[in-house]
Amino acid sequence: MNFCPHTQEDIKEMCSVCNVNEVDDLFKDLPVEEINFKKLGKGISEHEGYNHILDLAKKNNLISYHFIGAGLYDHIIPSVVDFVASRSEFYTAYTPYQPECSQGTLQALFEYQTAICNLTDLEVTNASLYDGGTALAEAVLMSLRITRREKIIMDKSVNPIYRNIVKTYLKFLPYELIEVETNGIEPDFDKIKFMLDSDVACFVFQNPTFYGSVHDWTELVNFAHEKGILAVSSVYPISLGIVKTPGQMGVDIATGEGQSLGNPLSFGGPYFGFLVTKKAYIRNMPGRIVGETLDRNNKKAYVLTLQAREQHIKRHRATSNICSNEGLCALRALVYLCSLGKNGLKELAQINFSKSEYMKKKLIELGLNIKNNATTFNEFVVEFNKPAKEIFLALLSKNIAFGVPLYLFGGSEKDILINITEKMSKEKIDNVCSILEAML
Amino acid sequence: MNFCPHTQEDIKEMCSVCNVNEVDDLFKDLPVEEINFKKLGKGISEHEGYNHILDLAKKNNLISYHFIGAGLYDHIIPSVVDFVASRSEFYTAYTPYQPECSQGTLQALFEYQTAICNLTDLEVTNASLYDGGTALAEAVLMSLRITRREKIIMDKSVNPIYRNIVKTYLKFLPYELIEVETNGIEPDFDKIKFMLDSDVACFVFQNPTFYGSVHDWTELVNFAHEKGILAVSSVYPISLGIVKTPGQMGVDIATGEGQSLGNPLSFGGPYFGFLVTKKAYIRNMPGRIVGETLDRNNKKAYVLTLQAREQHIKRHRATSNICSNEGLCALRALVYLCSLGKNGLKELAQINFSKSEYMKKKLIELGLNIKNNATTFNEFVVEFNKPAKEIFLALLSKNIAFGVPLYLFGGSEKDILINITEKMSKEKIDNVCSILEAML
Amino acid sequence: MKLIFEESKSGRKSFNLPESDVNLKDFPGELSRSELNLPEVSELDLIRHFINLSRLNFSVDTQFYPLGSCTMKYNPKILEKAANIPEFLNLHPFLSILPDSIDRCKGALELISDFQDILCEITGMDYATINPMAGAHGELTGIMIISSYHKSRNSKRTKVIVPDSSHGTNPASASMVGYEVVTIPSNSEGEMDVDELKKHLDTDVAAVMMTCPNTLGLFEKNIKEISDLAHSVGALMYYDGANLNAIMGKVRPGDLGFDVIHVNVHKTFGTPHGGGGPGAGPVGVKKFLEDFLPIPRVKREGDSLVVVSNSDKSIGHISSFFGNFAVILKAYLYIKLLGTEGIKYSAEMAVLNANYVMNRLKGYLKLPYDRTCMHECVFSLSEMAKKGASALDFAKFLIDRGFHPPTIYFPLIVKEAFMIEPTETESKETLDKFIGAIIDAVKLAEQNPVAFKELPKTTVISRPDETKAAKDLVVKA
Amino acid sequence: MKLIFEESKSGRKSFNLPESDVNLKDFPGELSRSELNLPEVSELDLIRHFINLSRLNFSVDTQFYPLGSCTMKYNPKILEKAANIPEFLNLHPFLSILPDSIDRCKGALELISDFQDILCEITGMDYATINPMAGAHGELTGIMIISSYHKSRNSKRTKVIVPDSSHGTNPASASMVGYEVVTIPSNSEGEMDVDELKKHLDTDVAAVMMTCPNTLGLFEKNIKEISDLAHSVGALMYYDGANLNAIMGKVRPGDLGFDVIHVNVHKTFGTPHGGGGPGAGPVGVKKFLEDFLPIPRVKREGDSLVVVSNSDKSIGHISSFFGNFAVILKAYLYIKLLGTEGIKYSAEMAVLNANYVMNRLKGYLKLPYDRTCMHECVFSLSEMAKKGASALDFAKFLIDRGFHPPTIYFPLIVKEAFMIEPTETESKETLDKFIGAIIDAVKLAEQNPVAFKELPKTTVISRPDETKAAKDLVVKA
Repeated sequence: MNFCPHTQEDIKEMCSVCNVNEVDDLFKDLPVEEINFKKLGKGISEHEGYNHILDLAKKNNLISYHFIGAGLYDHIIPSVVDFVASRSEFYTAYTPYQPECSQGTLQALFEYQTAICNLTDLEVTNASLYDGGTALAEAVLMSLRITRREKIIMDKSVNPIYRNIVKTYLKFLPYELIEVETNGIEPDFDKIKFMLDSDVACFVFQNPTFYGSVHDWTELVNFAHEKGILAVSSVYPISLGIVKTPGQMGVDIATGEGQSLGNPLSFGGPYFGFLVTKKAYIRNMPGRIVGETLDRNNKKAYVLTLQAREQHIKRHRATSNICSNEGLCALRALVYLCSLGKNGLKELAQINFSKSEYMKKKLIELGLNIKNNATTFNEFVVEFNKPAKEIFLALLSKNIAFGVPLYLFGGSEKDILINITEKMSKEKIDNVCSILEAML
Repeated sequence: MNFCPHTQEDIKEMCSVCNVNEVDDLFKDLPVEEINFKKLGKGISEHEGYNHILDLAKKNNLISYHFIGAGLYDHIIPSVVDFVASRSEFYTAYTPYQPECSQGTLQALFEYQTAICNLTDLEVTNASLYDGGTALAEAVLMSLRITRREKIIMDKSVNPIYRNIVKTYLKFLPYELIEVETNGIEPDFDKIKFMLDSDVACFVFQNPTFYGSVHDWTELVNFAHEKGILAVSSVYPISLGIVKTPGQMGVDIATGEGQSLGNPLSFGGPYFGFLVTKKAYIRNMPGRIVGETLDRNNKKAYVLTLQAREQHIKRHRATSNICSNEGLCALRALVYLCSLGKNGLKELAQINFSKSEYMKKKLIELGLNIKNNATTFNEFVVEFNKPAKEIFLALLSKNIAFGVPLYLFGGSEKDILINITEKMSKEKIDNVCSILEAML
Repeated sequence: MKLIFEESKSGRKSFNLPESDVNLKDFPGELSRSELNLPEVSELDLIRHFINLSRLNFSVDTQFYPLGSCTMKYNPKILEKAANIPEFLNLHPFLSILPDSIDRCKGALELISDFQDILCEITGMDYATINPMAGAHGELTGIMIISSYHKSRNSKRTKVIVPDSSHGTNPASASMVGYEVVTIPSNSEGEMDVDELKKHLDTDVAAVMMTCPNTLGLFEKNIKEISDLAHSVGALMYYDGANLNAIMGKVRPGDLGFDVIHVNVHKTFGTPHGGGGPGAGPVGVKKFLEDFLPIPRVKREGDSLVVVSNSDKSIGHISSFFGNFAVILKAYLYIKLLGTEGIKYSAEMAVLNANYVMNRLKGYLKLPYDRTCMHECVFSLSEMAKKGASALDFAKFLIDRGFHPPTIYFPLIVKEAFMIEPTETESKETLDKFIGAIIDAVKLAEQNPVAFKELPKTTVISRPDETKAAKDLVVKA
Repeated sequence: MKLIFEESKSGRKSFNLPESDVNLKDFPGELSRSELNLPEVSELDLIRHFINLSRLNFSVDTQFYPLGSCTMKYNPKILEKAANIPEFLNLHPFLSILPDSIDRCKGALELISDFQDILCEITGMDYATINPMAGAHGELTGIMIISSYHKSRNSKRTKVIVPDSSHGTNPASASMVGYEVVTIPSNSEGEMDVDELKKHLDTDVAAVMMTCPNTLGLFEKNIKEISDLAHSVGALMYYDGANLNAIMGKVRPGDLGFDVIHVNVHKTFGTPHGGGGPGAGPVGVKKFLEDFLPIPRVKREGDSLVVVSNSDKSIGHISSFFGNFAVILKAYLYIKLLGTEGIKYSAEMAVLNANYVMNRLKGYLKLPYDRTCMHECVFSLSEMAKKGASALDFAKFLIDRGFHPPTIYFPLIVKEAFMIEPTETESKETLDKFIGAIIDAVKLAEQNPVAFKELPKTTVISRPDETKAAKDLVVKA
């Protein structure tokens, strides 16, 4: 099938207006090439197409429950989120270049910016970036622009995939990236501090760390500031229902993966990244920004602002090449945050924390070692007395995906990163622990 | 959870405006009764509630495919139907009593009325009734009002459930209902004709019949008209893509089950019934009617019209007690019909017919007898040489629901009513036939 | 906007069917239909037409909708999601009666059974059916049950009593079951006049149909006396559940003496109204009426569920299967979400909201029955109408202010009735804005009532000519 | 409309969490956050806020949206339904790399692999990745691949060439990969000036980035010559797929000499734009670039699929997993629906529609490059602007007529550019109405250009002060 409405008469009439005999005459500038389609067959009806996707979906041999987090989390999504995001006027609109016919999107993004600033205790943010990893990379690039320095210090308890993304973004550019080894699985504050000299543009950390540990980075941030170094962090937004914020710690540029705020896992995307900073740095920020103003009748209005930073105006001198962002995912996050509200997000964070503590206790009772030396939020590392892969596969055979074995990221063969959200019931925790008990 | 927004302060303030100390004071007119809830527990969150429904859903031990029709059909529903019907402004609105803020619903229903009239070749219809059975009952009551006669003749090849509904509606009223035995499974035209005397208000038939047979009832309708008798029919709307219409046959009141027009099976409902008649009878018609008019600026507008027939004005002398109808299901039908359009519905009907003919041929090749003596549309009766229940259960054990054994409705022990829609693939037909072959 | 038929162009098409995998056969010509006129439009034009049409409506999701006697409360979004679960959506109801197929629809039957039980618990009844497809259909079913009951006792009764404040469906339903309708006037308190009732109560009376609280939003304080009186002559008490939202969890119709009830699930249990349905009108009865319930019926027998599809005493089928099952599914989930405390709390907040609006407005509008109301309050705008601003004018004024108007001219016993039902899901801020708008309308009525005639000004049409509509009768394109 | 933060009231709540089934523990105070300011609203108020907000937008589903260079075609509804299938929606991407878990996500991997193959087939490439999350991200990825390729050959190249009509993302992406950007002017035909190009082509050039048809909607007739010239100095050809919609199924970038391409799936493959994303920018490369593709990568090995998550030559991660998978799912389904003939037909109709609009309007508006266009046409309103009606004024006029304005002031090389892209999904009737509105605007510009300054009049706001916005910088409540 296709979605073109023209009848044969329409086409005839229109060709005549175009002074051509047939549509192909309009393609006379193109070289004639034979295209031999082998893979893509004949068009099909939507019924067949949907069933084809359904058949593919059924090929995913689903697990019954899982403890996988590692940056992407399985949280409850309120029904209102899908409902709002599926409104025609939101999801089939374009970037709000024409403010008069885009106040819906513009106001929603302004509200989103407000929510993200409030969540992180920082002052300005954009209307979203691609994801948590690229947001961190953009923050690093931003710090290089701001400081005009050329060295980046990155703690190794930052999500290893994010670190890879940062490396990808940097490896074509003349900057030096130094990664600082952890002490066990915790950040080595002394070592980082030692690296912070006046050549450094920024130091990069994550809180909670990839391993789930929560730290207060304030002291290190203050130390960095004394040397003119920016503090760049990545943060898990759900944790901010309860955990000390980047703003409170004095962070200059906070970033994060927005997935957990009302976006389904969807095998990797779409999600969105956020980047929040201090007002002073707004002109160095990448991405679109919505600002408040007045219209010709002095009525409050919202517009895209500071567009002169962007690629469609500034071209190769732009703050980033980003054009389309993840607006609809940001809208989902806004609806999510409004749905939970101030107390709901706090309660959610507390439940995540409490359930995770419960599981830690159960594992300790089994004689296992929790490797985190710090407070954790809803994720932690458990050490087994045998290869983690063995444990993982044994539970997988029971349709349970038991976290992320850390050898996959160069960690110990015996460690597994375990995540617990509000979706995980006590019953399931007890169940998996009793299976483990029998295995150990 | 509940959906009440008030904070404790709101409640306090509002109580004070109401001059009461607490909300319970507003209930002082009520006798105090202790209610002991045992079954209904504490409120739950939407996440738990949804999972509860999901758990129930999973308890339905699904069949893999089926040949069940018998008045309710498994047709493809275009994706646009759900999309339009889930618009807030359609599905959370009320009956369009205030035309200025209901033109969306009103125009859509006017379009629906147009589509149904065009489909049936009749002149006027209402904005929907409950379902096919009650629509038929309302049509019978209508014929009694129009003719002021007291006898109804009903062919027994009308859907037995509809016949039951008609009987339920009539049994409290002083009218005589005579059901005419079929000849085999076909209507006995001579017998019906014989019954049509001048006491008769209407004769009732179904086309295609419950057994799937298509007849031309024109002659009998003309005969009835000569005696002042109304012809009332029930019709399967999808068949009207191809089958001679009630209007062409001169039918006075045509009714039908609207389910097949874009409404999912949903274990019985919601569906909708339609009732279409000649303009002369519009004031005797039950239900809401949308009419076109002009507004104070001479702009075209739609309103509910002829409300004086209805219960909220005419009370016990109303044409029916119906108040809420099935407006959203009627909207679905409209979107469905617009989506298929004139050629699509014809094509759909032809595919249904052709697949059904294919299966008939396959069954005949197996030596089985098709009991219909007439042309069939997409449903027919096949006779086995052993109890139908046995056949049905054998196929059920392979997760195939093989039609409706007619002994359930007082038919032969060996007959099964088989329905084929566009969803049924040749492969499945071949498959079920080869299973049957092995069994016979 | 143009009609979609006017947007049609020959040869266009929105939906594509899968190609047939069998050879197409021609249907016999002599049995074939004439030319079929349905719109031919592309998928985009179809979507644009209907999405833009929808934008011409007011709705609960976009506006406050205080339509008295209609209970336009919020429809939780999770209900829609739940009703779209494929294992219910694609379930054929015939599975409930086909041989050995009951486990193919076990979840659905369990849901029905649980809903019936909970409905009984909330209403104080013993057995229930979900088969009626709307409130009025529930009334019809209920009156049929009552009629069958009397017949089973060889008691020939001919009348049904209703108060003059009743919904039109009450007399209409009674009439469809062949009863003569006797109307009892309301007393000065806005309640059924018990003395008048006594005059008409005799052994010809099959039932007394009551709405409680009644359509004036007032609780019938004599309801137990009325029940006793009715029962004393062998008549049954029918409860029109339209206003159950006001008392659920607080008092149960069954405990007040009612024998049969119906519930409008969209009014009470949060299911959407759909611009005119689908609703559902489940019916509950006391034990002695069980046998008369319609078929098919889901019944618990020991630990398992059975479907009764034949029963001598039953009134028979009033729908093909289990009525509007998917609507009941939503109502069921709604009740489960609320739980016992939420059910009761909702009633309390509905009543608080109505009393708040009543108290804030009674200095501006005439309140014919000045007492504590339940979930709705009814003003009379007759004095305003004398000044030139009718209830209809007020309604149009409110539309321009972004509010759906209250119900007007009902109940019939109040002149220029103006019936406000805020529901429990509206915030004080919304009520305050609405109250402010009405006060503005009152001021306008005093200063310049003629101005109303030009309203509404913000809508696509204004004051359509209803007489012309009824005279010209253009009911299709 | 009020901000949702202004509608907040302490203590209100929309969403209820399931109660915790473990004892709640307090988080350590010294690590705890400060007061959190998020809105506190009921579910109804939340819904009403956002649904009413949505109504302030124009969108494809409600209006014609001929925004040049953005390809706002119809987004089939079935795509949304398909992306909501729970087995994909709830699938954790880590399953693709966890031990022995590949069969847990087999369907997803198969979809990715099939999409990659079909994308290669349509574009004439050999290998593809779906990891880039938007068109510009695809450019970045593509240029990184090119840079890695040159580095692997120890070829130090410092420049990337772009035409002056290019999208801003082209130079910005090249710049982010550390390249110096050289801009080549367009010739009088609206195409890249080949003589100018020759002057700049040397062994310092890493790539030539081209959009074809270019942003003037014109096919670059010298494209093969340009490719040959670039290749002759060892530079690679980069294809910006923004305008692929014009030629898909007719000619393949790979056959024109391009080595790397990206595709904007919302522009070409019917996925919705979401008011600013999510998009997806899958990248295709010729065989010799395979090793440089980003990780993780889905690859067919014999009969089975593998996920490559480590590769020395790869540019590395540019997203955590498979980019915007669910967007790719929609694009995949869209392509499957269209099939080979639909792909080609869509391009043909897109081009027909653009030429129709161009021919109908060229008597009214100045056409700087008067030749057959492809999927879009660019007028210059500079003469109108002299009379007092700028491209911006025309845009506002169209808003009042219910059309989303075309793209204005881009490409930068056309003064007062007015760039119309009708797309293939619009009907002749819609185009005619739009053309009529523009002709009306031309008349108004001639008769009373001042009148434009008051437009638009039908929207909630009109002509917001952008200077004030940039000066005051209020970017949160």
